Amino acid sequence: MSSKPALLINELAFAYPDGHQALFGVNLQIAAGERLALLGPNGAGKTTLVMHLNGIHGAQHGFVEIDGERIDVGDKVGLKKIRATVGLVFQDPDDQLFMPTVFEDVAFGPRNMGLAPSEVEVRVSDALARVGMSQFVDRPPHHLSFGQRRRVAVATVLAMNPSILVLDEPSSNLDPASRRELAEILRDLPITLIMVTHDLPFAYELCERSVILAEGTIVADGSTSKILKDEELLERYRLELPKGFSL
Amino acid sequence: MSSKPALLINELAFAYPDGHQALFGVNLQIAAGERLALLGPNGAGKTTLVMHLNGIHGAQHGFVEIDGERIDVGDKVGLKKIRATVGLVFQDPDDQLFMPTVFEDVAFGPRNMGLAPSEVEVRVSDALARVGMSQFVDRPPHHLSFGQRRRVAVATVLAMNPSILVLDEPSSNLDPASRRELAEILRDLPITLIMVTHDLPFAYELCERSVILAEGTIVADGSTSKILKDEELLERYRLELPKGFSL
Amino acid sequence: MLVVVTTPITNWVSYLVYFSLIITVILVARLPLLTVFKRSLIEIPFVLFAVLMPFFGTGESYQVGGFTLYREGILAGTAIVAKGTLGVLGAITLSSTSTAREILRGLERLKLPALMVNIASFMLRYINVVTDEMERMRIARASRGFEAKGIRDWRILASVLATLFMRSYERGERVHLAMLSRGFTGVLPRTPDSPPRPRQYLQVVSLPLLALLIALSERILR
Amino acid sequence: MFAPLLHIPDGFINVPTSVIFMLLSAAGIAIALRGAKGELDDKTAPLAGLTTVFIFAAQMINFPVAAGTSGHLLGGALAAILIGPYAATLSITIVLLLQALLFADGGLIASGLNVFNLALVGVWGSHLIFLIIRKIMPKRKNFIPVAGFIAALIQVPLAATSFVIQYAIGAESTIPVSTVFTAMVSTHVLIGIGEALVTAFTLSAVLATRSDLVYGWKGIAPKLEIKKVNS
Repeated sequence: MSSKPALLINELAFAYPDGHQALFGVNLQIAAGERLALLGPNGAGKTTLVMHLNGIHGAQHGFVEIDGERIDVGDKVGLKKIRATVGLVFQDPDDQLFMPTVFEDVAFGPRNMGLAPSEVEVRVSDALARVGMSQFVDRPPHHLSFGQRRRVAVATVLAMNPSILVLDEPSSNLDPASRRELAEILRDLPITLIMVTHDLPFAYELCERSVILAEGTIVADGSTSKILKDEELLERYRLELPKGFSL
Repeated sequence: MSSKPALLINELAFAYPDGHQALFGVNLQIAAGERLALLGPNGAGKTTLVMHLNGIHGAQHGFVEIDGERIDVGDKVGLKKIRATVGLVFQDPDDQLFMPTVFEDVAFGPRNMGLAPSEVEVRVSDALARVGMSQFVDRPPHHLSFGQRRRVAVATVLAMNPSILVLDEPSSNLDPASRRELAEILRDLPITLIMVTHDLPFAYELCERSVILAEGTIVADGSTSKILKDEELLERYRLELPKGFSL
Repeated sequence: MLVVVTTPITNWVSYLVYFSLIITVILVARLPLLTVFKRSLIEIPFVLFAVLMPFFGTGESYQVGGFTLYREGILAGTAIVAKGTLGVLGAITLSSTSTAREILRGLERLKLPALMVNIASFMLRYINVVTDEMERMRIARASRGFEAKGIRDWRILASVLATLFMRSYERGERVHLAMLSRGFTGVLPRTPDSPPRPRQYLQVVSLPLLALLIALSERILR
Repeated sequence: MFAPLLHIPDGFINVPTSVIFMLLSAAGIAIALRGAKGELDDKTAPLAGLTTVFIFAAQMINFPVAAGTSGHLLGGALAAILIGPYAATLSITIVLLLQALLFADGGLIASGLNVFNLALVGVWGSHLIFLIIRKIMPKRKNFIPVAGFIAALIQVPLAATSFVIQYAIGAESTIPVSTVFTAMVSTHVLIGIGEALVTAFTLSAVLATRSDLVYGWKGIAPKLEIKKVNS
């Protein structure tokens, strides 16, 4: 298991039922424990790619392998395992939090895995402790601040003990302190991390490696600092560092 | 008119019907043409304050004056004038774009002002030109990208020819290029600007002056660069510059 | 539509003509036939109902393979299927050739109360926003291993409904505030729109007129 | 689907009956329009618009029953308790009209029949039942889901009965009314149980986080205050 890449994407292509093609042959390989930033302009296919990582979309061409196992959306048992292995955190925490209390929301995934109630409780308290939200366990998610909801959303996924965590725009809408706190939480997770983001300084802070996805293919792959220093490359793909930011 | 401040807030306090008090005596004065950043942690009362600026909330204690005229939520005619003078851009463009096409949305405000159809058309095309969205005039808002919707939201307010523009988190969720384009649009507006934001680099780019609102009062007021350099002050109010950012 | 419904089923020639009329329109408008067919499946429950009808009735009857079929029932059942199908085809044609907005405009002209039209246009504006939210929530559930299998799962689906309601309601409140801050006083400004030209009127009334003509001629010829 | 026969297509019920019910529905809608305006003020259009989207979207969620079969919510009782009978009438009417116009689900001439059964009988039936239960039961928060359960339970067969009455008056059909009545009401009692469960679960989930949004609960709060004043 250790020699195989945590994630292997090979020649992945995908078109939506309306004919719009979003991915045109994506190749990507990530080792266990890596932290990768997936950069790219709006409409580049980032979300479509992410939906392939836990079998929400099935590969139409090429394949995706998690820990050496190919994702097959027809295989229900295998899919369940994949979804426990690859955790997805959505951009809008409100899409992810729908139960009446924080506890029930974090317990939702472990319960679906068929764990015993005592084990579920351990999972919930561990996950909430990791994101520093233990004291809110009985609150309705609806009443939390945006930054707190984002952290609970991360906990709902951590409670499933994934080995790969995929986050869509984790820093969006956070105030600066919440943003730093989230960065600290994510940095401390002993886990493979894939982060879709527009926030280049956030990517720089957390990920050693970055790739740029544009028009449905990977157009750059390398160390984050090297990519962010290549002004011409950034400009070509509508990426740019905020004014006053220096590496 | 020119000697009076464009906006004067005096001892403003406000509690919600459920008893939760959000503002505890806010004092603020802004000259015509100034660009001000309203900073502060989540839950500091920023949105509540903004809702007072065009009479959506009425002052329970203290008062708000626009161009020397006190806002009185009971006076329907005066209120109409205030709402034409103070334009509010909401954080989520979907809350603001509620009509079936971009044209009708931008025309909504001018039509409520009772302008003639020909004048409405001029206002719409001017406003859309200012935000660079003229070619999308007949599109339904939900077919636009997020950054484009944000710009149309700004246009819906500009079409009312406000003399004060208030923006709630204008840079949130924008990719870096859209963020810069919006900054350029806002910088070129010959208008008094108040911007509620967490994005300190964005505030630094656009506003010469900043105030910090915390726990319902203004706790700091000064030049943006001075405030952003005061690390102790920033830290006290959960504000901080992103890593790698230098003034 | 009214003409169709009032035509007695025994005037079967008229029905043939009606069907050819509506099919001509569908072909002229180049609607994808498969889609039209799929969408017509919506009337299946009523077709089942109609199929049962021949077994009931009084009066003239036939014996077919051990069943008693009544003439009256056969006629009524056929009528339901024929009229229902015409209705469904007509509505599909309308919705496929006109945008939702045009239909709303039409309703406005037909003097549907302004408030109803406004509510409906808000609905059309936000339907995508809310169904997108719903779809993302579905994916979020699936990502955490949830699959709705039976009644046990209803409580969870109901939580989703509750969240959807709260999000929609709160958005409604925010939209209202956004309207207020742009000078809304309780009356939505009307979109001035050009009155339809006589030619358009002619096109609009041609189909019902033709249908009426057929119905009348059948009656007169009898 | 829970209640396919409650979306009547054209041609099923004769024209005079359809027209009569169209007029009845129009009268009901007129009353609801006035009521909603008085209750919600200038918030009516956006709030009722968004709750209409909610009802429409809610009907798209499939509730699995057993192997392969599933149903969806009608929502009359839920809407009546969440947003009040006036706004609920408008929302459900618009959902029905747009379903008929955009998806050919339910006929146009028959729309009066459908609106009468679901938006008037369904919503106001639920509301009346809800009011009665509110009188009888202790005024605690958790009575709302119970009341919602009973209202939804009765609402569905009630709408079915209304359908049978229309059928009796003006169906161009030979199946005896009594047979239709038995079949409709018995199946819709079952459907009503499903509707009732979903309604109760949904109400309790909304009450847990935003009880202030529940119309049926808000209606009670001022009553309690008046009591305080009297004592």
